[in-house]
Amino acid sequence: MLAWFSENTLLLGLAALDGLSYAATVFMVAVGLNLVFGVLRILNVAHGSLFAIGGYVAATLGLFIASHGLPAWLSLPALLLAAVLTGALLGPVIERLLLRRVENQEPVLQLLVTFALFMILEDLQKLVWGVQPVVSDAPVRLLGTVDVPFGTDVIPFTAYQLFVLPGVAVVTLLGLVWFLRRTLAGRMIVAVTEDREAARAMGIDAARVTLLTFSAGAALAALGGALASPTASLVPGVGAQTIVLSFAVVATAGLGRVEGAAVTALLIGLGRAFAVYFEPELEVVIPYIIMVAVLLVRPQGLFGVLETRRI
Amino acid sequence: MRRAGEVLLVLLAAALVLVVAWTVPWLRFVLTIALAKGLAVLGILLLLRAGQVSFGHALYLAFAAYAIAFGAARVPETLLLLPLAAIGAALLGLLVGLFVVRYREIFFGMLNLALSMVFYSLLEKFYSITHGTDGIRLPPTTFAGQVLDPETQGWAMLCLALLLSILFAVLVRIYLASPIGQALAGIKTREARLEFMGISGRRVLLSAYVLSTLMAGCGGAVLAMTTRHVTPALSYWTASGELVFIAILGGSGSVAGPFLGAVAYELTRVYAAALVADAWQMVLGAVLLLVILFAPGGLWGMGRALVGRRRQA
Amino acid sequence: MSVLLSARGLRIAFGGLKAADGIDLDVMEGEFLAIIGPNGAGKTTFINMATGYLKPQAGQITYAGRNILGMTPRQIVRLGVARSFQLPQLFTEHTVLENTALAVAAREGVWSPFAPLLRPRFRREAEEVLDRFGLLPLAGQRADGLNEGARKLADIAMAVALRPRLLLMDEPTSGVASADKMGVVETLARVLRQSGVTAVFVEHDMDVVARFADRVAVWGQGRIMALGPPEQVLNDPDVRRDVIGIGPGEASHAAA
Amino acid sequence: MTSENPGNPAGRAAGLITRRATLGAAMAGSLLLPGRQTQAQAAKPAEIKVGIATYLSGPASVFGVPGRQAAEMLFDEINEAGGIGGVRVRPIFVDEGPGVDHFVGEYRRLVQSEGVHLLFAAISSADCLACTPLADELKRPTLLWDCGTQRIFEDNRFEYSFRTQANATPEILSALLYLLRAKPDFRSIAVVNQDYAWGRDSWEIFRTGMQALKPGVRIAAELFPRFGATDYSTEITRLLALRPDVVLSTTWGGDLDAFIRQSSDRRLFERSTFVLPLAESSLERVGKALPAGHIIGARGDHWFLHPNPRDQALLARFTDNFRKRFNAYPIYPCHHMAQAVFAMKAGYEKAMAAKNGGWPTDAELAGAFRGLEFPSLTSSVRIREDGQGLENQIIGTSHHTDKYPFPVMTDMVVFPAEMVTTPVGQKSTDWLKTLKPDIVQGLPQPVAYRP
Repeated sequence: MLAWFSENTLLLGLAALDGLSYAATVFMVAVGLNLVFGVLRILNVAHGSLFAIGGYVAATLGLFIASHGLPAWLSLPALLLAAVLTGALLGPVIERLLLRRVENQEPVLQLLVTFALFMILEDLQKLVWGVQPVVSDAPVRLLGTVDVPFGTDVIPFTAYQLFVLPGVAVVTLLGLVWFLRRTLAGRMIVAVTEDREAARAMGIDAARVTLLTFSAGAALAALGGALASPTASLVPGVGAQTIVLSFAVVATAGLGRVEGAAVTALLIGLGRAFAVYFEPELEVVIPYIIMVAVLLVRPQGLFGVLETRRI
Repeated sequence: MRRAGEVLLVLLAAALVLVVAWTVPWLRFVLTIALAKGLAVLGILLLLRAGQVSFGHALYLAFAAYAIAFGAARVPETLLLLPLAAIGAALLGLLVGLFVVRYREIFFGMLNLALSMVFYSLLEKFYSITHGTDGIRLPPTTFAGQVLDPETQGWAMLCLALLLSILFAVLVRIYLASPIGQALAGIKTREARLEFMGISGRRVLLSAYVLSTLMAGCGGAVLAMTTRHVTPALSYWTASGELVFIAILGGSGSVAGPFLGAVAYELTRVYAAALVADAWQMVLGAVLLLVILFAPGGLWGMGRALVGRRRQA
Repeated sequence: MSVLLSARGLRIAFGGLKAADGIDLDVMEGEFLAIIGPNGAGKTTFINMATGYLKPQAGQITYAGRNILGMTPRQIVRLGVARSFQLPQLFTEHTVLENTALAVAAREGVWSPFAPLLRPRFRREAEEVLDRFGLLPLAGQRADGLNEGARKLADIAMAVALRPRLLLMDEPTSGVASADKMGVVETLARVLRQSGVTAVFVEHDMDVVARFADRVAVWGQGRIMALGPPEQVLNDPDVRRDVIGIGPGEASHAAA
Repeated sequence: MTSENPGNPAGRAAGLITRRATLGAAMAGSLLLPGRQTQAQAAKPAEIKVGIATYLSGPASVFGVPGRQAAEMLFDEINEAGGIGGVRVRPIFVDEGPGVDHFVGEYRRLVQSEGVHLLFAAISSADCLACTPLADELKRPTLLWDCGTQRIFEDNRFEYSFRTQANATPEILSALLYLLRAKPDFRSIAVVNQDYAWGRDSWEIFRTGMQALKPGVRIAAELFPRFGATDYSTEITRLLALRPDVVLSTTWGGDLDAFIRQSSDRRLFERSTFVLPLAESSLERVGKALPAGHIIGARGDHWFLHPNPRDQALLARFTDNFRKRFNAYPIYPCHHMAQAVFAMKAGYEKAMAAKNGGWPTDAELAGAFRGLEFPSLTSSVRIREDGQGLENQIIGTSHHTDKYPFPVMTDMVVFPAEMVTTPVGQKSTDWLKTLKPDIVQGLPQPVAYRP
């Protein structure tokens, strides 16, 4: 009995490790979407495409580095570069050319613009990168593995999974919180998130904030994809699968809440890991179960604020 | 006078569908599918009136389709299965609706999406019953006990889809003009006022939700009996997205919009797939983008603008 | 005269602001009671509490002898308490006629999906109400196309169409051009008197108060500072200094 | 008699032609014109049109696109050689990506509008299940070129559909038999399959066979990660902790690449022997991340280094041409496509020979496929009386050599089709239960990799 229990404690520990690294990837995918939703009030369906493109760009850079005999450590900063490139190039283009034009339309039309964009990008990706899975695993190889003790046994984890993924997620979370609270641009974003009209009245240039936020969101999506690229294989359709998960996170977290995205990602990450260990059949539905459960108790999401309308 | 004109227009449209299907046999199938989806899109339109977007209505379509698939193995009678499947979908809609009508906007949309994805997973999980993604092949169904040959069966399904489309379009129009339908539109602009007038926004939305699921159920039933093969992909979130896509493409200004949109959507997809098999998604995306940017009223709005201009000229 | 609405010991605070700090107030059947007071004093909060939109942190509210505390706005309106809003709450995509007809329908019950909203009976009654407010020429216009004054009237017309026994109005004349103001209030008062409606209205225009209120309550610092007939309350030096002297009523007072 | 039958194809065709005369003129655009109807009297067409359903979008396009490339290359070759019976062949591709309801419409369009003479359908099992009855209804010969489900011909009988390759049962059973011989002492197994029909079905086959042939193996874990999953770290941790002797995974495409790579990074391959029946299609991409000593398969006997191909020159030429044109080694869907193309050619030739050179009707062509034996790139395939193809299976062990930047197979066993295929009229799950352990002794000898 005791042996069984101690074995399960160990298992729980392992599951927690897996859950943490998975939570990091979920957070990276969802936080940008959440930020964008907060400011633009658009659920950006093309977010998944930006994730995929970020991944593809990172893999392309990685393969370029490998094939030109450049030092392998370059593949790590290349991940970041891919995210910045994608965000800086595609973000402003999408925001200026498309979203700006439907700014005053009904929300469903705005959402469908991003849906149309998603369809277009999905085929564009295929034209650029083909259908064969693309991967560049230099960053994982570079950092090697770490043996985690497990009773008398050891379990090798990749250092990438154990340190880089959660590390980047934590840095992103702290960086965003700092940015939103302490910098002028960040505070403007928060102001627009909370009350667009009031922010405008205070003289905040909502158009600029929108552009900035959308580009940042795009870069975060791309960073998520870039971080996933060394382990995951990029194939057509990877964007569609990413986006449903992010949707669930955004609704669970509460709109525009960065901390909410972090907590939700943790819930989903740990929930999924425990499911794989103890009830594998539940794995796929974990995000939805968590979402429905959270919204039953808190209809505005974990960190959302109930909007009371002035009448 | 105006009513007579409308009746004439409906009859003309129905006749056009039949003529096209008769002339071009393979389009009969495509048109039947389009009308079936149009029925589900009519439900989306109803919810759009309340300013709510469901990203999970494919759930009801898939539910009815699977109900037909399981039912047809036992009693393969169209006229029995169809109402049963549709009512089943509506009952599920009532159950889910009691929960989701408490939410608005993104929460409403996402909860619907979540539930449809859970259903999708269930279809996968109960592999031994549903055969997972391989899906279930349906036996041919009878019409009032008559075994029809495939050709006649195809016509029967098209006519059935046409009848259901007209029936529900009329019903939805009556509903939208009624106080409850007007209150539904009030949810979009000023739900709080409804409460201060003694009308429950949630109950109004629930009525529309159940009606929408009934129509999605009818659509799913026709779809299943036409393709005669059901798979879980019917309830994947992109299938729900497609319904919203069609609603906007057709235009939410009229009950004719969903059917116009569905036919245009299916034809565009078929033609895009035939001309650029590699990039049909891109074509569809571009079409949608152009419609939103240049004709936010959808095809129906475009048509009306054209007619209006001609009258003015 | 009997008490229709009775509040006892109402308390509510938002953050540090005590909007109501022990309010006792009775509204008598058939009277017109005006509530005046500085901006942000909590007058609207009183309406919100009486209609179930806000729940007081302490106190009692009874209507026609029934405890209505904890009831939803929907339940309270069904008892015969209607309200209008400082910011008009119209269905902006509907016409004025439809807005009003919807109120008629709300009273009659909306659950009859087979007859249109604008069935002859509802249409006739809605038009009658609009006519009384002089809004009939605007009946076919979409509510979001109206000017502020017309919106305000339409908002009240909707409340009146509910045929309430008690009508709570939040600044019924704000936004109405001052030239029309008296005429509007005249009409309103006539309509309400005809149908025997009891009315409570929050108002800043002291002329309006003086002319139409049976009694005036002065709301300040979360309490009822004075209560009585207008000629008595409005001439109270404290009220003149604290409320009228600094309230927006001053401008209109001077203009009159 | 026949004139009273509303289903009489000739009668329908005549009726349609008059309709066409009256209305067809008004319709514009070639797509709107009705296609060729089924005909009783066959005339030699100007070209043979072949509708080919394959994945051009979505994750399964990793198979669909190489399949299409193989088709393009082989159709070109046939045309350069003068066509079939002097008639050129033309492929018309349709995408399976949008799902079954769309595909069923596309199938009808291909038959009724494009007027294709035969169809190659499909990669998705769902699409095959949906189109086989349709083939009978529209009376158009249909070759099932890649889908794996064994249900099609076990549950039904069809007149116009034929499978030009094996099905899931031989593909999985041969991997199991190979494992039983290569590692007879294994005591525990874990499975990591994609959460969809193929993943479930293939595990069902493997487990049923295993319980008959080697009862008492402990099933350590049954994991079904989401289809399209990108991260397997949790599953891998679980397997590292459980230390099963064998890890089975029928996963494919990007999912398999990711699973192999992540397992390799975390040294899972050192703890368990992997059985990967679809690994051949990922070898070039995963490279030597897949270590030596694990069991790999190719859904058939498809391997560019096949130990004893029927026609070495044919295999080498195909491999070289494909590499030259598309810069990749041909993987199993290319072989499957080649089989469909070769079956089409052989079928036409057989039907024409039976008519002394006359052009066959649809029914005659369909009839020719039953019992047809045609060459594949590595051996030959025979279509059984129930429509199922009998295709050999190759399973081998991964092996590293300097000659290739990716693992190749060694200790290759080519399983004769009859040995591993469910007999006609039986259901796989029933048949697998009747297998006796001594079947393992009768296996062909493994052949080592020859540099």
